[in-house]
Amino acid sequence: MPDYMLEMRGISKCFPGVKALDKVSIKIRPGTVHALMGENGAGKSTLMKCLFGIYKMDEGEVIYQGKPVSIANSNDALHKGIAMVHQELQPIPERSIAENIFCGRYPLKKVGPVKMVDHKKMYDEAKKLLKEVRMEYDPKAKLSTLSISQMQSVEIAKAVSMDAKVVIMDEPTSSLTDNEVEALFTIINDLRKKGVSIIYISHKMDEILRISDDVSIMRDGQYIGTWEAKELTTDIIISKMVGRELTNIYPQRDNVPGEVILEAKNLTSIHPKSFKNVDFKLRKGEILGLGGLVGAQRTELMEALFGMRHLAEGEIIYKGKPLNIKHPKDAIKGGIGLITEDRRGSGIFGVLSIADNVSIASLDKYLDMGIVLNGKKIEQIVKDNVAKLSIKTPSSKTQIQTLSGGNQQKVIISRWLANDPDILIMDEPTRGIDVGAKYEIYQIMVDLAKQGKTIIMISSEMSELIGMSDRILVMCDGKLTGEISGKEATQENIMQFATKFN
Amino acid sequence: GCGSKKESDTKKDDTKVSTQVEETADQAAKATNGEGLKGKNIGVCIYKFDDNFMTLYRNELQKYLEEQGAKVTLMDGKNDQAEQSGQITNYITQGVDLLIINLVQASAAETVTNQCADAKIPVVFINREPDVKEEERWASEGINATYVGADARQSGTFQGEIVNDLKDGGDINGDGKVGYVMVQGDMENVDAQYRTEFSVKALEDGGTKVEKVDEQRGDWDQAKGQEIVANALTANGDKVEVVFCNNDAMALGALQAIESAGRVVGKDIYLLGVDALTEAIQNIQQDKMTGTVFNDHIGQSHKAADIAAQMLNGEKVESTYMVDYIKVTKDNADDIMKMLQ
Amino acid sequence: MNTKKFDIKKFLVDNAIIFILLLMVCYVGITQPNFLSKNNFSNVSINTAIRFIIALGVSGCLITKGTDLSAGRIVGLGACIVATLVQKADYSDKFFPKLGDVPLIVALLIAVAFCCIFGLINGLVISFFKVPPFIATLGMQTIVYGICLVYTGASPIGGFRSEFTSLVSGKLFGIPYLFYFALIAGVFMWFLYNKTRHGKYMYAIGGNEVAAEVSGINVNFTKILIYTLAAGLYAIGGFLLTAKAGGATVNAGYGYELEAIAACTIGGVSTNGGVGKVSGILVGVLVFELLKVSMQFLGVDTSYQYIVQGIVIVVAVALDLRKYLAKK
Amino acid sequence: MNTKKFDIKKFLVDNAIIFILLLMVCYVGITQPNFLSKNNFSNVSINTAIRFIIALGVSGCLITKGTDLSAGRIVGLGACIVATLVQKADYSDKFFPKLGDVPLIVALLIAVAFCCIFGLINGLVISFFKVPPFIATLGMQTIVYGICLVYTGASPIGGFRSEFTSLVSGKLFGIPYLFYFALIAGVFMWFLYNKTRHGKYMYAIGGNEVAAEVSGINVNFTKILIYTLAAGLYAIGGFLLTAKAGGATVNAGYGYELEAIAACTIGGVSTNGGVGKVSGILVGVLVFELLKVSMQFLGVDTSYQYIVQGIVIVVAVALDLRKYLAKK
Ligand SMILES: Nc1ncnc2c1ncn2[C@@H]1O[C@H](COP(=O)(O)OP(=O)(O)OP(=O)(O)O)[C@@H](O)[C@H]1O
Ligand SMILES: Nc1ncnc2c1ncn2[C@@H]1O[C@H](COP(=O)(O)OP(=O)(O)OP(=O)(O)O)[C@@H](O)[C@H]1O
Ligand SMILES: OC[C@H]1O[C@@H](O)[C@H](O)[C@@H](O)[C@H]1O
Ligand SMILES: [Mg+2]
Ligand SMILES: [Mg+2]
Repeated sequence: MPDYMLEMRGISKCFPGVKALDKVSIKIRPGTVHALMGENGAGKSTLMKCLFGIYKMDEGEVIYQGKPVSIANSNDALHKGIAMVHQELQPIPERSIAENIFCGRYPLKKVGPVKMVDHKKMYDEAKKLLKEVRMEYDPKAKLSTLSISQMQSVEIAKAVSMDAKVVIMDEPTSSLTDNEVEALFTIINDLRKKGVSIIYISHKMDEILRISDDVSIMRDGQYIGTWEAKELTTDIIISKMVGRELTNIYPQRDNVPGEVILEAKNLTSIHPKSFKNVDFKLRKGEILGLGGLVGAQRTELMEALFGMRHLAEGEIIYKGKPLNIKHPKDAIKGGIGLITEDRRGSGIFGVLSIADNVSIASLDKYLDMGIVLNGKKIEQIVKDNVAKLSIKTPSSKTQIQTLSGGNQQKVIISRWLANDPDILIMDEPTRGIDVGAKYEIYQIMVDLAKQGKTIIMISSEMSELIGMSDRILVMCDGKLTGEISGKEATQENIMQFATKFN
Repeated sequence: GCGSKKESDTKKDDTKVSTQVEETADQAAKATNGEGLKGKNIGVCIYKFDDNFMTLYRNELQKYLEEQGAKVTLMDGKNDQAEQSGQITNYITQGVDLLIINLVQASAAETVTNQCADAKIPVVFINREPDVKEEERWASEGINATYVGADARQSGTFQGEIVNDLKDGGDINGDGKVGYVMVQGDMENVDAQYRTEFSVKALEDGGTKVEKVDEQRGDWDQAKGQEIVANALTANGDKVEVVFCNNDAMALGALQAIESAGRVVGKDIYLLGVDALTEAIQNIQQDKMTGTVFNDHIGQSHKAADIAAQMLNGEKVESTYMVDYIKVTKDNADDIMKMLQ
Repeated sequence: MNTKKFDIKKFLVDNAIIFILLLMVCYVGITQPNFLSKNNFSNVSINTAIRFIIALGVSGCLITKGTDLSAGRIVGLGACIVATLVQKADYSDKFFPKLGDVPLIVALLIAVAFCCIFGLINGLVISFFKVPPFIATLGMQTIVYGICLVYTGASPIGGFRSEFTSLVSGKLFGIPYLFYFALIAGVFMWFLYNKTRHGKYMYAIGGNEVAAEVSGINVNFTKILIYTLAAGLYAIGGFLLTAKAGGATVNAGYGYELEAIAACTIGGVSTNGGVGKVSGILVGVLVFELLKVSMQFLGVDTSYQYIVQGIVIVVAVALDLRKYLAKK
Repeated sequence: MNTKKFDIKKFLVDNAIIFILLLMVCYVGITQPNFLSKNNFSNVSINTAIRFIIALGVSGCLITKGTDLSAGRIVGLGACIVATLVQKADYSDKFFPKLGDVPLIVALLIAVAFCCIFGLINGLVISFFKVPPFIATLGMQTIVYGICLVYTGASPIGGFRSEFTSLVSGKLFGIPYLFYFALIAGVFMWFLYNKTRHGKYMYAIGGNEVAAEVSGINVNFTKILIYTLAAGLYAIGGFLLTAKAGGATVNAGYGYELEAIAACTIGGVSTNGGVGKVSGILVGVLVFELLKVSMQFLGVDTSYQYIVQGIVIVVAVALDLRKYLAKK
């Protein structure tokens, strides 16, 4: 057995306008968890996509199990024993859970000369696998009936069931709940014991320090180095990633919540299983955290407030008057903005430029004579935002789909900054965002609050809730189960409310 | 007897044209006493509803049949033989008394005839002529089927003859040969094939030397006619002396192209169509077209209906009836126009 | 029925088109004599059979988010090839005057083989040159037509051996032969779509092509297979069409692709890919065929038939999609 | 040029079709006399103008991931409506025998108004009943055809006032009037697509409809506007087509939608939505028109013209997409 399961040597990859990878080399030991870290756009996903045959590298070589290999496509990678959980979920919503898991390698049985898909075997095995990731779902159910986090669990189940030698996990926990994360870690430990190498990409420091053996760090497409995890601390990792010291994780919160700006009364969804009888108040200049387990219906509640979902009952008093919201445009007109949790599905306009992505929700502001769009004004607002949020992009004309996930998120935040709403709802705003950028986003939240704006932040990260909120509402099973002031909030009391099923 | 003799012999003599017109009108008058159509269900299949000529034809046919008390339903074959075959079976299932069929594909005649014969429904084919052998089979096997139509070759021949009869025989530039552009219908259509072939053949038979300057397919479409002729004139200039169009719609388009190229029909170019649309006749009257050939929808449709009446009366009929095309030039344009009004 | 409790409302909504179809058939059947006759059943089944086979071909393309605009013209090519091979020995206008009596199955196979070449090219162009299926097959539509024109010289072809045309008139146990053709094709495709890897691949590609690709599915190969198989089915369609019409021209099959696509969509094949069932396709085709016959029986004026047909296409799909509209 | 350094290879790849077009024009121009003549320029520009206006209409639908198969038939309806309004007072076959001389602009506006109704319905059906555009407009194609059949009784309509037909033959500064129509339409659409909210909304919807909705765009309204405007442009196309042909039938504009869609795609309008430029559309239309004229000038046999045209459609798009393929 060679020392290294896998070596990538001198890998370079250029995209139009970007050198995404610049002679990157890493070595992965067998039976280890190798964390790959770096800011958004550092090139982590690109490196992995080169390994998995999705991208063709411009130069460099891959040594796998001691032998140089060339990987033509994903199929090739899978056959060689490399599996991958992708950063962007790849669901096939209309097919069953089991078919999603066994996509591309359906179990077969022979009936006479004909090879048929063995459905029974497929469902049985799927059931077993789902159990391992702590999901007791009917494998025959359509994937589309699952939540995002459940879909992510399905993808993990799929990757680990491949019997691979190397499993790449590109931000596998970005949408997972704590419970599911624990299940994942159990699985990872089992794999490690079997001698499987895991390449693990995440922006969550605590996970990295807990699970990994080795940590490699990348910055701006370059390889910085590899260390053993036990030598590292969060601060060291951050400084190596960012290239400078980062003293605080959360900025100083010096906003002062003011008078009530919005009051929601008895909000109840048209769906019986969704939120019901929710009352809450929002204050000017406050950051309101919305906590709870996945499935607590926080997203649904906020989407209803924003006009994306239908209310069966309830009333919204906004700035002293009842507000009738039927469509997002009504909410936006009223001064409410929403950054959705599903970036690709409902956030970015993939083929459009950064400029278009930033300006789309605020075009009314750049009009000359009431009709003509003023290109200069747009360009200016885009430039300001790209600078303010330090978005990494070759130009404002770049298609947003070519940016790294984190940078895409920043562009969407810019969209709402440009729109300048009074209330900004942010659903998991830092999902997939690196620590440096997270800080920038937190800072923006505080700045907005200081300007008298109201922020509602849905977050599944306890520390983020506690670190950023003036006040925290907790939901469980569609009902508001508790309210905690930011100062008093602890993991324990939030959890208590979050699990307060009747 | 309503013309049970073959009338397919091509009339060469132009002076006969006007008597011919009267004859047709005369036949129409006589047929009204046919008892056979009264109260009968007649199914009519048209190969394609938006065909200019067949529209005139079917409207006239419907009117004439209904005047005589028949119950008529028409179906659009959508230029699809399979579709039409389905419609025919539906008619048979419905139990119509007689079918008048403008086949999409003349070659399907055998299959269709057998279907009708099996169901004991007499059938009159119109406009698109089945194979001669097939027609002979009807007679020899005693099948109650017949064809009423016009010989498309004749329409081509007439086009050529009109040119031959011009004082310069079409040779405007006096180089001893006639340069022509041919604008064709869709080539699946026998009318298009025959008109293309026989117009030129008639020219040659008249002793003229011809040169094909361009030949394009315009699918009977006026806009395409314009485009093709505009390009042909640009590319070939004065070499083009005669523009033959397989129908009048394309000729009207061609006229647009000719006029915008600054050329004058009758003076430096000749333009011929087929069908004798009202506008084409007017153009002939005003010297904007050289001539056209009257595709006699009135005569043909009336004849078809009359034969149908005979069949329903149980009379024995011939296997083909031909109605003549009529040349239209400035000489008889007024007469034709009057007849159409 | 299922063990699950029966939801009558859902059942009605899910099968709305089928009920409307039944209603229509009842109405016409009661008001028009001979509509509910054995003859009419056999007419409808003959028409449906051909369209169904063609729609089956198109369905694979649609399920993978593609389309096949060349379908009709390939049907036409198949029709013309078959037509030139099954003419009577003594037919005066014989295309290949010296050709003996080609067995029907050989004629069919030759047509299938030739048509598959064009399907294959469709697949290759779509897979490797990444030309959107709409455009690739639109181009192919024109190309195949041109080839067919060149091949036949635009002359109609007829004079078939009676053993060929009797394929349509012939019956087995009182049911037209064509019915069995369609049955076999339907069962085969059902099996392919539901019981084999190829079928799963097809649905996976339609559902999420990237997912399919990264799961190791050979997307290109699967697509190529789909387009080639489709062309094979069109050829069979062309074969039967020729038998039914008793003749063929370059125009045979013209426009069939649009009807097939519409039928598939009415039958629940989603233009968003990944969804579609063989039984649905049959329903979609039946909607068209029953509508056509009904209108003829009712004596609806032809011009209005177009209007009705257009409205039905739209309404049938609007109706069917209701179930997806479920309010958020 | 830009301040950026000039990338010659990229420039060539990005404009491959244009170069091939130029090459073709040069070849035909050199080998065929009169090809590079003023007359030919004028013919090409007349044909291009009409197709361009229609393609502009379709482009909005394509950019929002839709399509409009009813385009050609709506052109035909517009053509027929105009035709019935601009006949000579003394024409014997006048459609409205008692109608006086309707000013051309009024005739145009009436046609636009009627056609817009159908575009509006397209938009409504697509937006509110969520019928896929392909199906909604396919249904509309049939409906409009039926209506046009009812309206005209399928008889051809001609005998126009010369002021109408001279719209085409007429010239201003030696350039045909039609050219200016197209110019105005092009500039207007360029402005709409690039300088107004509507344009940005359109691209956004094509890019990601859900995101557009969340960004506060009234997606339904925007789509309705797009389909209605498209129909208005088709009506203008029909108006000019009638003037050009000097007559109209129900068949006017038949099949133009496919050509327009192909032209748009060749010109870089993506069938995946969100992408497409007015200049590209012009190039796409020119590819078709120049190809047609060139083939006629070169004397290519009509049957082979189909084959060539089909191949060109596919190749042009394959070529153009190369740039998006940027080696993975
Ligand atoms: N398909 C593409 N086309 C063009 N540029 C790309 C493409 N994919 C990635 N890039 C660029 O390559 C760089 C590296 O991106 P990559 O997705 O690998 O970053 P990452 O380290 O995974 O970031 P994150 O943590 O945000 O996921 C970025 O600058 C990105 O804009
Ligand atoms: N029990 C369930 N079964 C099926 N789908 C569910 C269930 N619970 C939630 N979902 C779906 O999962 C998605 C996410 O759930 P929800 O929005 O309620 O979670 P949340 O509290 O917002 O959590 P987060 O936004 O952190 O994922 C929703 O689309 C919802 O319809
Ligand atoms: O088949 C279509 C053609 O039929 C001809 O008889 C007629 O003259 C043409 O104008 C065209 O309509
Ligand atoms: Mg990444
Ligand atoms: Mg959520």
